[in-house]
Amino acid sequence: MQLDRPTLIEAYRRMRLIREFEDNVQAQFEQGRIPGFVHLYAGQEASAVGVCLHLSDEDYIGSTHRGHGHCIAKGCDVTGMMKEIFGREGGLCRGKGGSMHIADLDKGMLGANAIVGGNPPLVVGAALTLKTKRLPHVAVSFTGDGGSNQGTTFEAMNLAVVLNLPAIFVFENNGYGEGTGVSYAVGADSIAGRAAGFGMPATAVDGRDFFAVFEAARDAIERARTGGGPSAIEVTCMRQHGHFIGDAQAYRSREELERVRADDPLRIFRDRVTADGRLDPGDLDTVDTECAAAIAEAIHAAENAPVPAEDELTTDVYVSY
Amino acid sequence: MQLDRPTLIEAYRRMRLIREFEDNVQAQFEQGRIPGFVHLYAGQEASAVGVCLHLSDEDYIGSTHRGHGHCIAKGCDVTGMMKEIFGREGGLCRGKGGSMHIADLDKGMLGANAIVGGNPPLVVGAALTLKTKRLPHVAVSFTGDGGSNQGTTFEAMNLAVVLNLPAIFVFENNGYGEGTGVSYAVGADSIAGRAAGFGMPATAVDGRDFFAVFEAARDAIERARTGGGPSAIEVTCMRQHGHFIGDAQAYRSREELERVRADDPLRIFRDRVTADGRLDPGDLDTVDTECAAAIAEAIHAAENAPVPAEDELTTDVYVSY
Amino acid sequence: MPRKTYRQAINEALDSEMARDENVIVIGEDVAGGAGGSGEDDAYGGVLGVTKGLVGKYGRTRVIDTPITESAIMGAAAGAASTGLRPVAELMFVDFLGVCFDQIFNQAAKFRYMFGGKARTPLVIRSMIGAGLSAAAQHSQALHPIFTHIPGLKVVMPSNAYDAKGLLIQAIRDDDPVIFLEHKALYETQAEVPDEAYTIPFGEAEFVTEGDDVTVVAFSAMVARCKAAADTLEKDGIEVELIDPRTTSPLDEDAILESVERTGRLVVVDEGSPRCGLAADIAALVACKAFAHLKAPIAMVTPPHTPVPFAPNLEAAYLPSAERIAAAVRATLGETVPAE
Amino acid sequence: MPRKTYRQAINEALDSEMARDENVIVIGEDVAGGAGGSGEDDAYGGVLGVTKGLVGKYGRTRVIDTPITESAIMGAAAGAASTGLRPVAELMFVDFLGVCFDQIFNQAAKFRYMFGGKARTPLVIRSMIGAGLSAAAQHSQALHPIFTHIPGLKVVMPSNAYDAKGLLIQAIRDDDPVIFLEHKALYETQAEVPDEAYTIPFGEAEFVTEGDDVTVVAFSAMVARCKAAADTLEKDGIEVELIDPRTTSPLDEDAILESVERTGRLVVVDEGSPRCGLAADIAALVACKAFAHLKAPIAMVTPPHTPVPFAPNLEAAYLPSAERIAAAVRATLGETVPAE
Ligand SMILES: Cc1ncc(C[n+]2csc(CCOP(=O)(O)OP(=O)(O)O)c2C)c(N)n1
Ligand SMILES: Cc1ncc(C[n+]2csc(CCOP(=O)(O)OP(=O)(O)O)c2C)c(N)n1
Ligand SMILES: [Mg+2]
Ligand SMILES: [Mg+2]
Repeated sequence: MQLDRPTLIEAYRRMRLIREFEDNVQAQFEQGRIPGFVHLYAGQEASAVGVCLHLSDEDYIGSTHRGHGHCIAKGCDVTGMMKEIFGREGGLCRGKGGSMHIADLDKGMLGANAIVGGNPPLVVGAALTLKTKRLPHVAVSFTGDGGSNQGTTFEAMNLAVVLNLPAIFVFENNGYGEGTGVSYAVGADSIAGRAAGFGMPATAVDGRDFFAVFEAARDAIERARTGGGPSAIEVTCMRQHGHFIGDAQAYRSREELERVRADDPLRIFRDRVTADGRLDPGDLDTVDTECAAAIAEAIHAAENAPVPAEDELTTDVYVSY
Repeated sequence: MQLDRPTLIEAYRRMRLIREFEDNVQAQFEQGRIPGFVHLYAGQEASAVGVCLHLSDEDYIGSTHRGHGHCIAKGCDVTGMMKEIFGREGGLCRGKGGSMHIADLDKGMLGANAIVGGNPPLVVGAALTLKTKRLPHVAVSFTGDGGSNQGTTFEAMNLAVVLNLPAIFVFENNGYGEGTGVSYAVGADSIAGRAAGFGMPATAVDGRDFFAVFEAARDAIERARTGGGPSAIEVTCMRQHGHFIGDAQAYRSREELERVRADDPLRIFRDRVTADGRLDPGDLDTVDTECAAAIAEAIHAAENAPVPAEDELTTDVYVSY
Repeated sequence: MPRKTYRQAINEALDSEMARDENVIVIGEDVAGGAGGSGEDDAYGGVLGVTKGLVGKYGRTRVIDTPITESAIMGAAAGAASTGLRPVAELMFVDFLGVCFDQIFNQAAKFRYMFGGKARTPLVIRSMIGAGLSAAAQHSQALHPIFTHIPGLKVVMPSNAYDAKGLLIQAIRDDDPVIFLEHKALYETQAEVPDEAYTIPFGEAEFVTEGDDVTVVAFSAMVARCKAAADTLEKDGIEVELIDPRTTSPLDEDAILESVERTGRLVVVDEGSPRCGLAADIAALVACKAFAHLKAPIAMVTPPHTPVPFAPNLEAAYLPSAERIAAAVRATLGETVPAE
Repeated sequence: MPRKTYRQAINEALDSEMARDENVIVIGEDVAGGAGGSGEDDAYGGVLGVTKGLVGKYGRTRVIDTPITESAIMGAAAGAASTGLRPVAELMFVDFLGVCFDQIFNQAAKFRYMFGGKARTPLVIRSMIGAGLSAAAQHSQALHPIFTHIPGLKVVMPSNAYDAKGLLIQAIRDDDPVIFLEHKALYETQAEVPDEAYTIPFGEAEFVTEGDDVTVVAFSAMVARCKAAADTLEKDGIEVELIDPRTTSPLDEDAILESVERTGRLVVVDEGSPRCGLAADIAALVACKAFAHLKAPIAMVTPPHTPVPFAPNLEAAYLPSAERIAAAVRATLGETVPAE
């Protein structure tokens, strides 16, 4: 498939922005400047971006505890995100949600979700809205290999098939749910195969390869937009870091950790588009610089933002009460 | 497969006892003598008996709201059951459970269950006990077509595969969950096919045919007993009555209701074993008479049993408190 | 005014709001019935017939039968609510909350707060509560204290047909997640119910009887039992002020406190289990905020700390009876308690 | 006596009971860790290291890692408990109860009653509660009132390492389903903990401090905050009787009532949400059963009726602080409240 230059640049830009964001979040966290639990998306960028590049603000996504990448791929403002992760005023959720609950409904980003298996039913609901209102949009659920075993996820798949909804289930198989390997936790041969058993088209793609994800997502999204119902995509990818920042990762061998670094989807993308001359290394370097600047600015803004006013504690529990 | 005469008689006896039980429960209910909600098993006898004939008291089963048949097939005392359904002293649960909670742990009957999808995880637990204690027994979950869509059921299947447990998932597909047809509610092509996607052997059998169920169950149980792990069996059968006693069944066509009567598994069994001379009609008539007498006695005992003493209200909440 | 049943009142509320706003949908198990069957559509209209007729008027795109899949139902309703629909989801029996509670209490209830005020989740979850039909331990619970405990949820417990209609219309027009609890023993009860739409605001108690001797607070099916007790007591000259707050969250604290300030005595009657229950909640409110006015110990009349038994005689003993309520009122007044 | 952390105390309790009884198993997500991975076994030992080392001693047949599948975990544990094992199942964060509550409250909790006394379900569910680590709305809840509400469950909330060990051993030997709630902010706290096994009976309160002026009741992490408040108040001559009932169900009602009979004043401090919460439960108990002895309004100190916020400053304001507790005590004594 031939992608035009602006699209390629945009793809790279979003992936790089995610990586830059996560690298900086990690550094800030390790300096003790970010509270709570943080799960980094680094290594999985091709998944979020390969899918979300097909989406507009009118399309919905639902995410997980590992949600920064999905947010950025869907167009959320990195400064608002960073302020949120720091727990500051001006954060996307006014500092009340944090890393595990970043959401931006205006961008069609229905929220990170700290409950594994929490988002698939919600995404089915968004798809139900779209179908009921006859809108030509789609709703995408991002779920992990671990989350693929949760009952809520299975139910969501069945209901999406029954109601023939424009929903896409993206299973980011990064090999682990916390410290438990997918080969242990998924009794089936593959997540895609199990999803196919629910009565929807399902494919498995190499998530280190942006283009593979992009194409699989295009087909599934196109099908959903045109009334063809739900699909599943298993995206095999690699988590570059631990489950959360601070995880010693004793459950991974040294060899595996080396392979993770080597199989970096950003490097693979860069090599590919520069090798065949579609982009110059210089174009990409420019993107790198821009992204670094954007994130540096976001960090700066977050550091300097005030904490929420104390009366925020009791606001926004209800619309009215 | 050649079953010996005593086994054939026993199979028929249990099926007939279930039918007789249910016919009488219906009559008593309609006379206003049984409180609560009651779901009849008539029409599905070949499923419970085809499976449970392979089991001893050391094997476990978990059941549903439609549990009378499973109880009887597993050897529960019909008088204790009837007293329970009447809400009387001496009932299997001292009158505190009723039709939807009949249990007899001594018989390996872990309980009817009023939560659809409630029993599969519990049955996985019983199978875990068996595996942990290295006992050569099995645990069978009976679930309906409706219950096959519940998240708890999916989770139970996956966990049974992951832990390689001696669990068998029997899906009694009687075409409906309440008033909703299986073709609507199950997005997959078949329940068995979806179960196979979870990574276990799965077959579909005609549940009007006792012998078909018996053979499929034998294979699955044998596999489980010898460390081969879980299996699923989809048993297609027909509910002779409404979802609960009193259901007008407007969702079923007249033709379908006629077919249900025609496809009676007891009649099919009788025809088959008498046609090929394995049993005499007279043998079966004797069983009919004996079962009718046993149930009449059970009804008589239940009618005449006292209601529970009022202090039973607060006993047996805890072992100690 | 025409007399209608509680069931009819609820059906009318749904009908009127579906007619008024095409974003209102109904979703649940057998809310129509007959999907995928060989017979008629709308064969159920809800397991107890409450949604009967809606599918004929609004079609299957707005009256949506589902598989048995409560997590997906509640999640889909919550997700649809946050993206522009106003779903009325049915949890057939409240006892089933255990298979779908996450989508209610961690998702729908918390969206607005977690997302810093950006989310609106105009979701109504209708569910059936209560004992009295020998439906046993897994089909007879009340569980309203669990919903009441959760910040972000509103909880409605109508005690009669008139309130049911007005409160349900209010719930559907409300922009927050609302748990609407229908008592299964009330469906056949009747009241005067206007044909037109009307709303009853949340957090406004109804004074069922007025009186200066004792304040009695009750919800849902317990209101009628308290009324029966009050009628008996009245014959002995005891004037009960019977308050039906109608919603547990928000709760009309002022109505309760002002009444107790006048009567100095409180009996709270509730069908929920006693520990961390609604009776305790209201008793604690008064013990903290109207202590100075109390002339006698507060009394709570609830079931015992046990599951709901099946046998009808045990179930009858389980539920607070008019007799037990009257006895508690008398005890509060320092009279010798006749029974118990 | 050796000083040990709360985490270590819990680990020792598990270890000693697994050594003692081969029917005791541990099951949950990453209770060992590393299954199906390319690296080491026992890589986690529980997400916060509480079960570390057990798999090395007892093997994967007794320390069972599972997929992310809480309903199946709780159900399997309940089913195993009713067929002869004594499972200790881990619900990593109590906030996850929404995806598995049915197996706990409709199944395990009700077996014995529904089955007329025939079932025994020696199940322990260990779970992590509480705020304070900026884990936000879905990983910081307490939710113990929900478990306490359910007949058939026992609920344990240890406030220190010593109690944690003795109560967990008791829980494992107990024949009923026990919810054992560990506060995530307490894992690093230390106390003197004997190496050998010992049990602490359920329903027996600990008197943390004795005093005649005000009774303060608190559980789990709130006990230390109350102790801090009591220490401050003592300097002003206010003698607080601080009671840690340790289990919410059964509850040592006598200890609380007898204390209030002496002090005439009650402050209940709890980390759970306020509506139908544990503070209300205890306040109501006293308002009903020790009313005559009360000299002042009961005071409850709890978080507000909101989800748990993420931002550390908001989370700090959310939780009852020693200052708020001390102020409540002073208010109960009729003193002018300095802050708030
Ligand atoms: C219901 C629930 N169970 C458990 C957890 C704890 N938990 C958080 S993330 C996680 C692993 C998720 O694995 P996976 O779905 O593969 O996503 P990944 O972390 O690999 O992105 C677990 C077990 C949770 N948050 N929610
Ligand atoms: C969790 C839950 N949801 C819904 C119900 C209500 N209900 C009881 S039986 C039933 C239908 C079950 O259908 P199926 O599993 O096919 O069993 P069948 O009745 O056909 O034997 C439903 C919806 C329930 N008891 N539990
Ligand atoms: Mg993963
Ligand atoms: Mg069925």
